[in-house]
Amino acid sequence: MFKRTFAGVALALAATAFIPVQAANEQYFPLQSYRVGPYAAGGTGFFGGFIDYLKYVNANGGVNGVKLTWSECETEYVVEKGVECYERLKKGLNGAPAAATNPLSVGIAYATLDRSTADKLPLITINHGRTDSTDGSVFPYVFPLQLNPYSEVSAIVNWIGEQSGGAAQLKGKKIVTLYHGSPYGKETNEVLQVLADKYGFELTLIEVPHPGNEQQSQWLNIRRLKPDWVILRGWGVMNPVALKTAQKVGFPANRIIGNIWSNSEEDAAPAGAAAKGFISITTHPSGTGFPVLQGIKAQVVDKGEGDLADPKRFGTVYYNLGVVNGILNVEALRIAQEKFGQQPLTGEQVRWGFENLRLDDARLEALGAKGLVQPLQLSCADHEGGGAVRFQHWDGEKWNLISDWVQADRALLRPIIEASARKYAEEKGITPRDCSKEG
Amino acid sequence: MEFFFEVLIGGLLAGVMYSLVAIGFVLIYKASGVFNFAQGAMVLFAALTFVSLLERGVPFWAAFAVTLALMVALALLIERAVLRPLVNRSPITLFMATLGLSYVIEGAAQALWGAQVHGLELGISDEPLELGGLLLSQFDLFAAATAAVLVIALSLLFNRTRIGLALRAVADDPLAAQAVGVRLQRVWAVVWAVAGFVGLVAGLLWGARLGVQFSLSLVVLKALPVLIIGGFTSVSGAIVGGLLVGASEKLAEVYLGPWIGGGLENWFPYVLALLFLLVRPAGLFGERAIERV
Amino acid sequence: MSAAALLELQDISLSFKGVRAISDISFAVAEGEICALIGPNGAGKSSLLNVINGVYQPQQGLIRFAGRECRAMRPHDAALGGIARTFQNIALFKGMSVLDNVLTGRNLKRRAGWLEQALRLGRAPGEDDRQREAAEQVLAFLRIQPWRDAIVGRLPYGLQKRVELARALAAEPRLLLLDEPMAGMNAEEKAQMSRFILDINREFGTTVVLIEHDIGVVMSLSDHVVVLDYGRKVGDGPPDEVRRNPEVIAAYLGTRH
Amino acid sequence: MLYREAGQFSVRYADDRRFFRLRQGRLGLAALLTFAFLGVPLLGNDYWFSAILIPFLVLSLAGLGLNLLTGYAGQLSLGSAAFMAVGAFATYNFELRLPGLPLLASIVLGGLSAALVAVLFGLPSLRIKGFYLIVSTLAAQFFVQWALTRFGWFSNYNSSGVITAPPLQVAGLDFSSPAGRYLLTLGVVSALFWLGANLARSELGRNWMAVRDMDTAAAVIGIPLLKTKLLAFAISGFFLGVAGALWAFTYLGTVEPHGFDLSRSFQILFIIIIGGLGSILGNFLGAAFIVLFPLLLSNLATLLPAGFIDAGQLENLQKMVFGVLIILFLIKEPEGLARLWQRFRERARLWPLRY
Repeated sequence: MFKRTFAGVALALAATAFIPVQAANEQYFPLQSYRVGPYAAGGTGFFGGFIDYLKYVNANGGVNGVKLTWSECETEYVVEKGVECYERLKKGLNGAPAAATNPLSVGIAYATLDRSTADKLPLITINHGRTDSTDGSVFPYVFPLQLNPYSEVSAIVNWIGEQSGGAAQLKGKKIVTLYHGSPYGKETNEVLQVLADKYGFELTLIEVPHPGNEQQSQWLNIRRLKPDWVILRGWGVMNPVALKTAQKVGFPANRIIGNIWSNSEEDAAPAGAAAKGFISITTHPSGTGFPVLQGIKAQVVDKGEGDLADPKRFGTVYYNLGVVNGILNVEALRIAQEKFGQQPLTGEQVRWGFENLRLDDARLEALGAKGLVQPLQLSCADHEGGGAVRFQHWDGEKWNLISDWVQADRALLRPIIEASARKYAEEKGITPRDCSKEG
Repeated sequence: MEFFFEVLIGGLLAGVMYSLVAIGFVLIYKASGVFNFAQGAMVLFAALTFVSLLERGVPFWAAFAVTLALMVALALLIERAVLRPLVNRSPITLFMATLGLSYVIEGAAQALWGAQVHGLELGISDEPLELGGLLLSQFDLFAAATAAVLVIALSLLFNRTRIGLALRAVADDPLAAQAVGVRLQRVWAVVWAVAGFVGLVAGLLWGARLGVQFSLSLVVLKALPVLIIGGFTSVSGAIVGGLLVGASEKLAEVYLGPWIGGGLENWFPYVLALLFLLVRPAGLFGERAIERV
Repeated sequence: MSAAALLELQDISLSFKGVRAISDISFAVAEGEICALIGPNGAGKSSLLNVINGVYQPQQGLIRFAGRECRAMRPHDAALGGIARTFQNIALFKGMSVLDNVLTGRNLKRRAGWLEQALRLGRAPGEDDRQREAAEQVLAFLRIQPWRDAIVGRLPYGLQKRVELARALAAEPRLLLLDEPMAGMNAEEKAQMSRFILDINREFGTTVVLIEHDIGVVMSLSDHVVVLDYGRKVGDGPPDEVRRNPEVIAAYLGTRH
Repeated sequence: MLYREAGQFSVRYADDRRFFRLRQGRLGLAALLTFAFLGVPLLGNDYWFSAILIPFLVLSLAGLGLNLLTGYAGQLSLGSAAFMAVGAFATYNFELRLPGLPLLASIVLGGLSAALVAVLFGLPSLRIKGFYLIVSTLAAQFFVQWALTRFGWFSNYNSSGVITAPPLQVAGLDFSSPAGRYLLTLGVVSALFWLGANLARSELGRNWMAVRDMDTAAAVIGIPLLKTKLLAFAISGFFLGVAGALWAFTYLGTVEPHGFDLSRSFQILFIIIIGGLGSILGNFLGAAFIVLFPLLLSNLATLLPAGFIDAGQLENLQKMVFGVLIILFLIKEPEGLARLWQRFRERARLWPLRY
């Protein structure tokens, strides 16, 4: 019996290794999605929104007549599965070349970083990833679009300053950052310290061990410190538990600011009443009012072709992030087509599109995404492009926006990013591109 | 000093939550000598089923009853499909089998009910309670009371009923118990079912604390050191072990954390358990067997 | 006590959690003799063997083996000193072949280190051959070569007993402790096992201490009999003498005093 | 008739000690190695190297490491991933901080560091028996992961705690292409399997099994328990450490401490349960199974009409099937795939005649 199983495995693998090649007027998106495992809530929302947007573009004639195709490979948020998926899907599908990969996982992004560069296939890490990959001269194929982790905390500090009546008022304020005990959680500690030194606020860093389902001692500590604000840098189960424990020790939810991965319905709702008043940042507000979401609703979801298993999640934070991600990918494609012709493009050509991605208010208006996507301009040196967030607060049922776009202090962060990128280049023996010569 | 007591009390109450999971382990270990790693998966399964039923409009008590019935059915199935064929095998083999079992249950729970995160409200407010300047959590007090009721109910079950007598006989000497007419399979089934019930209670309380989701099955990792310290065979050991682990890990986090770095709660209980084992190799309440050759 | 004593026990007492298993037992075993420990169940015979090779540590008393004196043995020291044994309930390595079981018995005869062996360097290959040779001799001596490659756990009981003896013998012991080597055997098997024990004693000069219930076998096999009852020694001497000892008779017939 | 043994006699003890007593077996192994070293690099593609063959080899090695400890010496461990992590991070640091040190030397030193850590957490094994020991190995699992995340020094103060592969050069040759990484992995794994198989059949291997089967009896015949157990931990740790270094550098090219979490330890345990406890061959079979089975399932699903079964359910199904298989193997065939293979070979020996 087992012999037969192995024979079967070999056959099936052989079948995938030799896909018949036929030319088609299609552009392919390899999706390293995750719909099970501990982070499934994020995966199903994000990839649901992404796929629905691609369907929406197709329903409107594709990108200048080029149809979009995609196929999924389940990663379960596990690095080696992500790598396997990458290797399996990178060649394209039925002759349609791959445009870019969007793994939505720091671990997978790191593991496919070198491969992406070698294979000349853009790696999109929207709102996450290596901060120093913002420096496109060292990381030509990596794009931490919209918001890297440093910008994230800088924007939060700026907003706290605004709330206190100006940055000068930050002096002497007490801010606690409660972070997930993982590389992701620690990533911003250094920069927070830089900001604390600059603005003179008192910073306390408190770690919550993974997965974060027990935070009693951390919150008792916070209660004792009586901070003005708590920045919650959480992930998964840590977020609702943080809110519940805050309530338990009597710390007000409206003094807690969730970061970009603590900002979804799935983070707040399980905490029930304890979450009421919780504030978080977002680059992708929830809601169904944006014209582009109405379009998706009319042309995809209402036709029964929506990707979400649970239709109630339409317009939620993760779903909208998927839509935003779809918009950015497709726009990059469109811009690249202007240069390389209206046909399926190679990853290298798509990369040019990303590097020259520019979304101003007029374009966003035309896309029906004003307020959903921030104005953005990328370049060879700057692979992030935006660096702004909006603030929202949880009323117990849903998120409500409470601010317009708040900018990060990107000029302050840039030297730190460049230094880190330089160190990486040295370690790896990379000669950075000269961005002044890029067109 | 006030802060110290707050941390201590918070730790003790968190420890009660660990004990709740550990009790399920103890029951199964006593009856069938199995170290049931799948207990965490059972907690997840119970909570997920309950919450999903609730969300589909089933009333609270009906959902409770249906979930309980499902847990019992699951327990019977495990007894028949896993335990019986593995009878007389080494404890390590049994342990590995329950590892496999936890995969099956986790997979099944998610296949049935999906992977979303659910909120669970038991209707217990968790506004903090100030008592003599000390902060107390209503919810944790409620959990502690539940645990107390559970322990009393269990001890009544074991000491006052026929099945309890049979269980104690089996725990003492399975062969002798069989010889005097105790039906081993029936005892196992009952115990697994009771463990399923304990899992349900633990699942509800933990679910209300954390939200019902995948990582609920990770509570098993918190229960393990509790068991080691308390001994595998003693319900009161599980309680004491839980209190000890809860209190010490919180105190360590608060007072040791600043020195060697925070976030040590994951490994601290294990190191504590290890030290305990070096002093008392069979736990606080277990007895060391004399080796006969 | 004779000067030629290989093993000497002095006032040994052992208790488990306050329950006395052995009280104040002293006796000596001369080099080259076969000594039998007899007595009813629970008399402390196995415990005494366990004390001799260090599985149990007595609370009181002295053990003198091959001229060296100590309060308590440790299993490893006992093995180093040349004490080998078999167990009442066979304690073979059930997952291993007969040959491998016997080879484990020779682990103290090795000189090559583990790394040498793993890399097959230096002394290892030659030594492998010599150990194998020695093991083969033991297998031949006990006539179990045909089962050389069989997994021990799958062999019948009588053969397992013999393999266990082979493993003990492979260590080339000075003192061999046998805990009921003939338990559960039929008359024919018992006769064969007795033969082996006598041969071991004669050919290699190995001193033997054995526990046996079959009085007939004991009387014909042993040079020296020690009788235990309720953890005390009630008789000690040549078989004929012990047979006539009234206390021994009482112990065996059950008339208590 | 293929497997005819007639006329093949062992005339020296050394003949008997060979891995394969039969000429067919030896020829088969030689053919397999030739194919693996020469054939595969010519025939394979990136996908096969990067997604199948390299992880398969590395996991086989990790399986061997755990098998020596659990399958041979009988000490259950749930900390395999921690020892892999130590190997990976130590190798990285040796490479980083001792410039000019050859890559292979760094890997060996990384393995030795893992061995040291393994011994440390193996120390309680003398006093703690059976599955009480999992506490010690779990302590290792959680502590190592915490320490590697906690102290930036280990990852050279990378803000994300992620380490990336040094240049893969051995003796001046560059091994960074997929085929090169495969060959490098294959070379290291083959060498260590040779060593592991030798160990398992040496006196130390017998002592391990003796301790596993009956430690009192082992002590009585003079096997030093502490030394034997600690050597099992050390050698297992070494193998796992090297496997960790390969995992980080020839397979993924990068790794964070979280990549060596408890589920990785479970995965390695499953490899040896499915492959066969106490078997050398079983590590390959188990690793092959664990790498190929999920791929088979997901590939089969792509052949089905779209929407027939969604990826999520497939993953749940896979998880359940894994669990069921573990239980089935433990019930029906505790010696795993290796035993099934052995049966198959015994039948092949008689083929075409039944008796």
